Amino acid sequence: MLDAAHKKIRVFTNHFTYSYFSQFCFYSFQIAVFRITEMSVLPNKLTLAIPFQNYRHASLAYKALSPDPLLKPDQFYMEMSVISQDSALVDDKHEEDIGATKLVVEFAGASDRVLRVGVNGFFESLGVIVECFNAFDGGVLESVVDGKPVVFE
Amino acid sequence: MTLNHLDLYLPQFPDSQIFLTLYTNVTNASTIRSNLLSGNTKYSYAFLDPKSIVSISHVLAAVYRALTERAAGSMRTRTVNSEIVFSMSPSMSIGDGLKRFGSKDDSTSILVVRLFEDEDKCADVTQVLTALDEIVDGDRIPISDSAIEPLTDIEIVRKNYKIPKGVQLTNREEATKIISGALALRGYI
Amino acid sequence: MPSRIQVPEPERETIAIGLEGSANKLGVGIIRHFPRPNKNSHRPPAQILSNIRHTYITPPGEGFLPRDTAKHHRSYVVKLVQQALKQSGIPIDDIDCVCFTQGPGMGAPLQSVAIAARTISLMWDKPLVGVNHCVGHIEMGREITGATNPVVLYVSGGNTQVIAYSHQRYRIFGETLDIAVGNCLDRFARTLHIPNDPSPGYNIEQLARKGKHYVELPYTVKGMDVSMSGILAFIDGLANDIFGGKAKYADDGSEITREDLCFSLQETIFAMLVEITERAMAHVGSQQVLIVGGVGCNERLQEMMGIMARDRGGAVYATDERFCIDNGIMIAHAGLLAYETGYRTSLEDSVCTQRFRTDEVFLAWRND
Amino acid sequence: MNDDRKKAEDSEALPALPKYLSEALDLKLISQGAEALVYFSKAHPYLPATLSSDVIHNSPISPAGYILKFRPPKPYRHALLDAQLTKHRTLSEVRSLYKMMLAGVHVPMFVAVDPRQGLIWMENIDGPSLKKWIWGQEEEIEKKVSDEDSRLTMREQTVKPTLVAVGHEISKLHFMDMVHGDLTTSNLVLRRKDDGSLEPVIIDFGLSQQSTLPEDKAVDLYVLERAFISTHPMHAEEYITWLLEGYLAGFGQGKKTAKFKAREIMKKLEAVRLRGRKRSMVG
Repeated sequence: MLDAAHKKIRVFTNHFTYSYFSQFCFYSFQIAVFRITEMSVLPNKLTLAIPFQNYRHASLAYKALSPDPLLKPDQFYMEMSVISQDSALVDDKHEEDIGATKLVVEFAGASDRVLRVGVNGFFESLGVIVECFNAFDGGVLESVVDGKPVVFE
Repeated sequence: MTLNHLDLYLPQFPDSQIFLTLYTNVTNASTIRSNLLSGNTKYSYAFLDPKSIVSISHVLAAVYRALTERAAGSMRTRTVNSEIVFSMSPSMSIGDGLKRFGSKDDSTSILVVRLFEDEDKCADVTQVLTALDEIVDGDRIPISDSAIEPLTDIEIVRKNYKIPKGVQLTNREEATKIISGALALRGYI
Repeated sequence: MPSRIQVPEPERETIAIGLEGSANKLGVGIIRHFPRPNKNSHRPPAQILSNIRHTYITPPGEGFLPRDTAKHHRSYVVKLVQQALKQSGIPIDDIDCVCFTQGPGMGAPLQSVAIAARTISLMWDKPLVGVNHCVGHIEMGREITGATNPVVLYVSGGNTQVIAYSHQRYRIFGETLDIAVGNCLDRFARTLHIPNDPSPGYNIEQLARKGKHYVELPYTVKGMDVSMSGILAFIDGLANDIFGGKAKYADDGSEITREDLCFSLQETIFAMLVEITERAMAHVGSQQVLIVGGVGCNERLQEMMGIMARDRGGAVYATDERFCIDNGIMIAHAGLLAYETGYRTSLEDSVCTQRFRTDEVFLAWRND
Repeated sequence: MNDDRKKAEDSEALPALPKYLSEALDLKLISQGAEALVYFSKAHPYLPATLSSDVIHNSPISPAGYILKFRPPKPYRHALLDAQLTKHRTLSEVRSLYKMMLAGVHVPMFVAVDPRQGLIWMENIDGPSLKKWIWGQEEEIEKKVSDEDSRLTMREQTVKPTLVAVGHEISKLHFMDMVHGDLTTSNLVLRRKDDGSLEPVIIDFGLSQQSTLPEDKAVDLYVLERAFISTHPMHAEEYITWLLEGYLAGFGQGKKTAKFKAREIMKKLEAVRLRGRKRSMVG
C-alpha cells in the first residue's frame, strides 16, 4: 500500500514541476516521507565516502549530480551530502576552502543487482565530472582514449 | 431532307464532331444488329436503345466518358462506337453493357450516335443523313428530350442502373443527375 | 522555472559554447555574435569559432541504444570541449554562457552531456542555458541560409515536423503520427544490412541514385500529418521476399533490386513530406522552405522541395552536413540568442526531457 | 466562392492547365490551394451552348455556371506516383460528392470527371460564403440598433436560423460516416433559392474521407470552431452554440443509433478542445 502512495506522490509532483512554489513544498514533503520509509524498505544498502582534493570540487560534484531525479525511487534510492575532513556537515555557506572534503553517498537498492547497476551509473556520471576537473583545473590538455589519439571530424 | 439531328463538339474534344439522330417505327433492327456484329464498316455508328435513355444529357455523359477513356488509351472495347454503348453502363461487364444499352433485334426505336473525326470530317450533312436513312428503315424524327420521354421505359432504367425503389425517377432532371453520376463512376465506386 | 532577467540588447560581442548529444552524434561548437552597428540595421553574421563532432557508429544491421550512446558521449565530451576551445583560440573567460540540449532526444545521452555542461558552467562560473534541439536546428538554418521567415521541414532520426513561425513561437503544423523519417530510413538500412558509416541515410541515398524502377508503396498522408510505419512494414516485407528467394519483377521484366527499393522508398516518403510542406506554405502564405535535420542533407529531398518551391514562386534553403546533421554550434547559437534576451536555466531546471515540444519555447529574440 | 481571387492572380508561377481546356473555355482562376486549382467556367463539359434549352429541357443545367477543379501534375513527384495519386484523389472526392448527393446532403452537383487528367466538373454555388454573409449581417445589425441586447435579439432572428441549418447539414454528413477534413467558414456557402431563402451548401471535399470514428467527426467540428474564433471573434461562442444546436437537433433524423452516436461525438469534442487537436494550429 505504501508503494502505491509513493507512486501517487511521484506522479503528483511531476504535474507540479513547473510551478516553483508547489514544486518546493511537494519536494520537501516527498523527502520527508522517503527518508523515513525508503532507507528502511530497500534491503541492500551501501554508503561511500568519495574523497576530493578540496571542498570546491566536492560541492561542485554534488551540484552537478543533484538536479537529475531518481527514475524509480522505490527500486533504487541515493542521497548525497558533502562532509568535511573532520566529518562536519558542510553546506554552501562555508566559502573558505576547508581542504580535503568527502562526498558521502548513501545508496539503497531493491536487490543487489539493482544496487550494482545504480552505483555503476553514479560512477559513470561522476567520471565525467572528475574528467572536467582534470581538464580545466590544471589537468592535462591533450587527450588519449584507450591508448589511441582522439580524431575529431 | 429535314435536318432534325443534333451535331456538336465537346470543349475537351474539339476534333470530334458528334452527330445524334433518333429513329422511331424502325422495322429492320435485327438486320442492323447482324451487320454490326459481322463488322460491316458501313455500320460504324453507336446504335442505342432509347428504352434505357432518360435524356440527351444522359447520352452525352456516356459519349464524354468514352472519349476520355480513348484519350487516356484505356478503352475497354474495340471501337469508340462500342465504347459509347458500353459507357452507358454502370457496371464493368462489357457483354452485359452492350446487351442492355445497345439496340435489340426487336427495337422499334433507335438513337444513333455518329462521330466524325480526322480525315472523314463531315463534308455535307445531307449526305450523312441520306447514308443513315438507307441503313435504318424507320422515321427519323427531331431529336429532343421531349421526343425521348415517350420512348423511355422507367422500369428498365431502374433495373439497368440498379436504382432502389425509394428513389423516384419521375423527375427526369434528377434521374439524369443520378444516372450520369453512376456511369461516370463506373469501375470506381 | 527558467528565469528571464531584464537585459538590454548587448552592445558588445558575445560568445557561447554549445553541447549537443540528444542522439548518436556528440557535438561541441563555439560561436560569437556581434552587436548591431545601429538601431535599425541587421545584426552582422555570427562567427563560427569551432564546430566539431564525434559520431557513435554501430556495426551494420544494428541501431544505437541509449545506454551505449551515453557511454560514448561520456567518454568523448570533455575531450571535444577541450578540442573546441583549442581550435577557437578563445580563453575560457571570454565565454558568456554554456548552452546544452535539454531535449527532445534520448534520455541517457541527453543527461550525460547535461552533466558535463553543468560541471563546466559551475567551474567557469558561467550561466547555463538549456536549448530545444529543434529550435537549435531552425535558428542555425536561418542564420546560415539567411531565410527570414520560412516554413521549416525538420526531418531527422528522431523527429519529423512541419513548422511555421507565429507570435513568438514555432508552431507545429504537421508531424509524423508514428516514427520519424530518419528512423524509417535507418531501420530499412538495417533490413538491407547497409553500413552505418558515415550514416545509414547517406548510404541509402547512394543506392537510391542507382535505382531505376519505381515500386508502388503505401502513400499515407492524413491532412497535415504523415504516417511512416505502414510504409516501413510494407517495404521490409518486400525486401525479405526478394532476398528470401521470391524475386519480384518490374513491368519490363527485370528483377527488382536493392537500389530500386531504396529509390522507391525515397520517392514515396519525400513526396509525402513535400506535400505537407506545400500545404503549410499555402496555409500561411509563405514562399520560403528551410529543411533542417540530418535527413535534410539528402540531395533528392532538397531537389524535390526546390521544384515545389519554385512552382510556387519561392525557393528552398538547406544547409550542408556541418549544420543539418546534429551539431554543437546550433545549440550555442540558439542558446546565445536566448541568453541575449536574459534567458537563464537554473541548476534545478537543467533536467533534460525526452518530450520537449518545439512550440513550448518562447522566442523572445523574435518579434516579427 | 472567390475569396482567394486576388491572391491567385498575383502568383505568376501557375502550373499549366491542359492546353485544349484553357483554349476551348474562358476559364477564370478562382483559387490556387496546395493541391488543386479551382476555375469558374460558364461552359458545361458535354452540353455545349449550341444546344438550345428547349431541346435539352430535362438536363441538369446550372444557371450559376460550373466549377472546374484541376489537380495539376506535381513535377516534384515521380511520374507514376503522381499519376496514381492524382487519379486516386480525384476519384475519392467525386465519390464523396456523389454519395452525399444521393443521401440528400446539400453539396455541389457532380457533373463530370476525368480522373487521369485530375479534372472534376461540378455546379457552381451562387451565394455568399457563411463567413461573408455573417459579416454582412453583423454590419447591418450594428447600423440598425446600438444596444447590445437588441442586437442579440436581431442576431437570433437572422443569424441563428441559418447556423442551425448549417449545423443540421453537417450532421447529415457525419451521420453517413463522412468526414470533411477542412470545415471552415469559407467552405460553407449559402445558396440563394428561387424563393429568396438561403440554403447551406458544403463545398471542397478535397480532404474528405470515410470514417466511423467519433474522434474524426469531433476534430471536424473543432476545426470549424477554430475557424469561427478566427473569423468572428466577437460572437464565436454564440455562433458555435447555435451551430451545435442545429447539429444535435436533427442528428440522424431519429434513426436508432442517432442518440448514441451524437453523444459520443460531443464527448470526443470536449476531449479534443482540451487537448487542442494534439498540437497548436494557427488559424
